[in-house]
Amino acid sequence: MEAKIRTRMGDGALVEMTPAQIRADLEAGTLAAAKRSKSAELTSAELDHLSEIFCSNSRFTGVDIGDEVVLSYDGCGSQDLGTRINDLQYYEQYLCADSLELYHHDYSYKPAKAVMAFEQDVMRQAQFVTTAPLGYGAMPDLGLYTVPDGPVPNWSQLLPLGRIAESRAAQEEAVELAADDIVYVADEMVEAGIEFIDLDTAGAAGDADFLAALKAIERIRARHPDLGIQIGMAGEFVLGMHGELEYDGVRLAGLWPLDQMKLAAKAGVTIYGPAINTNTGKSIAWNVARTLTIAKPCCEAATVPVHLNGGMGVGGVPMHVLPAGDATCRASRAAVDILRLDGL
Amino acid sequence: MEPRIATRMGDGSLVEMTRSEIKADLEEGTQQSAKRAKVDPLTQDELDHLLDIYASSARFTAVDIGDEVVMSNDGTGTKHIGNRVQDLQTYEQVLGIDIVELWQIDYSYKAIKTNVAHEGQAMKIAQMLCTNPVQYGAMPDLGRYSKPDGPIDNWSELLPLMKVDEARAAQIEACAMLVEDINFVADHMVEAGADGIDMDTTGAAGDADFLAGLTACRMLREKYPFLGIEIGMASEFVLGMHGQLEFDGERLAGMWPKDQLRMVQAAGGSIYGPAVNINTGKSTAWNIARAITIIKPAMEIAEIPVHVNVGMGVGGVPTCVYPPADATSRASKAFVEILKIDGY
Amino acid sequence: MQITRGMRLTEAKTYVAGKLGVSVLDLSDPTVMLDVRKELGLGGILESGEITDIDDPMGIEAKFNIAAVLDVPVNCVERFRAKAGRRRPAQI
Amino acid sequence: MGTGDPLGMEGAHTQASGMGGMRTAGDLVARMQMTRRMRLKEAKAYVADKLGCTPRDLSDPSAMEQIRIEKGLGTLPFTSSVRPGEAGMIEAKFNISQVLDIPINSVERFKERVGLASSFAV
Repeated sequence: MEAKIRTRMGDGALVEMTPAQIRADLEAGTLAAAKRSKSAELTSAELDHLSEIFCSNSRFTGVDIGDEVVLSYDGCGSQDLGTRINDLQYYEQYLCADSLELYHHDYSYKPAKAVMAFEQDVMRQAQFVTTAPLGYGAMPDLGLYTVPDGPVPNWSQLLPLGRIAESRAAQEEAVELAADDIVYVADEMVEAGIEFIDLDTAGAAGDADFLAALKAIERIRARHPDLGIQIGMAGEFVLGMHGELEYDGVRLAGLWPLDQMKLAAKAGVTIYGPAINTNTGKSIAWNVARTLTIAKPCCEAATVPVHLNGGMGVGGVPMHVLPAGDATCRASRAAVDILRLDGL
Repeated sequence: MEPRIATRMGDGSLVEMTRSEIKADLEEGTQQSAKRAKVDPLTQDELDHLLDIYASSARFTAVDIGDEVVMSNDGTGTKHIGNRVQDLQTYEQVLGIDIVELWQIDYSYKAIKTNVAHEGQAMKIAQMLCTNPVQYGAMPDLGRYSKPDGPIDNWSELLPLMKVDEARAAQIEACAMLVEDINFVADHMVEAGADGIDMDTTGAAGDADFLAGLTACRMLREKYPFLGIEIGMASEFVLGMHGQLEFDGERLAGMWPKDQLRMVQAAGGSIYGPAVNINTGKSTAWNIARAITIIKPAMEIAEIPVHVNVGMGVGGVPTCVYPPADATSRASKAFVEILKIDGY
Repeated sequence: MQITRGMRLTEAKTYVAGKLGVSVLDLSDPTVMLDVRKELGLGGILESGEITDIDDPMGIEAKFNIAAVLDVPVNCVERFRAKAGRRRPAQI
Repeated sequence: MGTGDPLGMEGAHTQASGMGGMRTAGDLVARMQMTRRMRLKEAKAYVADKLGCTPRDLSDPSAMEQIRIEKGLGTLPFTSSVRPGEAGMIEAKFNISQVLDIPINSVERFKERVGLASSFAV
């Protein structure tokens, strides 16, 4: 009888699978992803390497000595213990993060704008007591500009009514409001000493959300040539909530990581973070194979550093608030080994 | 020649006045406000007592031993040193405040709604560590619901265009949303262990803002018989931005403290906080006579505790960020001794 | 169980698993333990009320429940009972 | 109270006319205002009666220190009077709730979460 390996499902549940089953899942995962994102499947040698990583009962695994990458953290700390500055200190000194990010608990640029004077003061203090690169992050979060939270008509209500033109106009209006807010926060934070700005979960509300981020990045780059600008995506595929929006002549709806990266680099980012979602009904072997297949073309063509999103529910990490370390370390190692990533 | 006494103007600047000049300012302050608020001027005894307090060169003054009142503190702490729970502990243990208040930097219920899980967690930790009553506070802040911050047409833009009906409809719509948000936040805070809810600077946007505070207060009282509900006003006079709004059949626009208090009592409030603004061009003696004259009718009918607003720029305390203790302590003593108030 | 009862690891794991109604393997599985701890009120990671809800016990509240579930005295819980119950000890 | 720097605002008011929080019985009187909507005089009389002292003792730190220790109502945990055996923080609120005969929300929630019987219908 074939040995049983303890491994996990995408929802974090511990299951037992045989090495043959794991190998089959890896093959099915890369095939599904290649078909869906129209990219090449992983090679046989790559699948062999993934099999080695996943067909093990070891509680922990890691990359080879010398292959370590840079780890950036969006939103450092839970803000429950001590102060936000303490959070940054713990991340720097205990977790040994390579870069740090201060954030307002209401993690969007719109609410952050309302408290900027206070955020600047905290940033100034934090800069005095930390050594690692320290930035400020939030989400573009286009939805906040719609009724009932904001002034713009709600396209999620207009679309089901077939009011397409109005829904598109609303999204275009929200793009400008969001870009203004992001640029405002970046300007104020540069004054307070940040080393980079992070636009996290970009594209969460679709193509207009991504466009707001790109437009903001372009303006920030023009004003601050040396500022680090990091973008992290919300999902693997830009949803066509508007459908016709373009940046630099490229239609945004339907873009996969390779083209997302090209536009982000064009707009002026210094770090691009693709996000590939986890399927909770499949094993983590399946999910990792899928993630790597989708991210690979982007990593091969990258002109800027790529930090793959490896948080809960993305990058092959289980969709569970307490992601099991055995699963996270496998996803981490697999991505670094196969993709030659710049960071996570 | 009559000796000159060091005293303060409403903007905090130190000036010298003779006892006769201070006496004249007290008389003018009470006469002017009695006329404006259509109430009785202060009696000669009361004016004599105020003259004793104000015509003194002492750096500090205080009530008699045994006459102390309760200190509630809206927006406890500066948030710049340590964390928010430390702020509450410091105010409880170092400053001797009787009721401390947890708050977030964007001090309005709408902003808190999106961040309520984090606020609840902080309240729970604060309740574990504090002995004092800990309430949660923010402003109703009706303006937040109008464009460009919120979804509703901006009545301040409609009114100059003489679109009165539209402006009124917009305020009513905003009022309903605000009541819902106050309830949402309060429900969560009560679940987290809050001793009370503070609606601070109520009426800032006029009668609709006040109506929202009263309506939410009544709903909370029905749900939570034990809950402390404090309503602190934005100013002495409810502005008729709508003009026709009523609570229990009474028109809110144009209400002075006595009627404001009747409404708060009817709505089930635990503590009412009148606010009388400072005239920076007049002396603190003039200002205290005015504030006491305006609040006095409320004190005569009060059935619930009254905590007079005595922060920067209200209640006889100069409009300056470093309120001089000579002026603060005189205002403190004057209200307690003349009006027999219940707290600050 | 190691601290209070001096149990060796295997014995301690078996005891705790028995009290919680789970397998020994589950004890080191965060995916399973999140639900178990929530259900029994044994506390957990806060993450601003997003993982552990404000309704879930935290800190010393959780330790009250841990003492009950594991059937061991927890010193600070016992002291809390004594200090908070000085008016009517029977209540606590 | 209101806006202003802590020394000029809260510091000045607490010295000029404040009851003194848990240094005295300010927090207890405040609870009667919040929970029972009592005015100052009535709230002071109620608390004094429950504590078996005079209303004037309520703002006298010397009198109140003894009473708070005796009844486990919480004291300031610094200076030479550090007493780990004394009730403090939420422990003290359990006792305050009993002594004043009022429900305290956080205490009731605590009891709920650890399965203790409540003395009040909240």
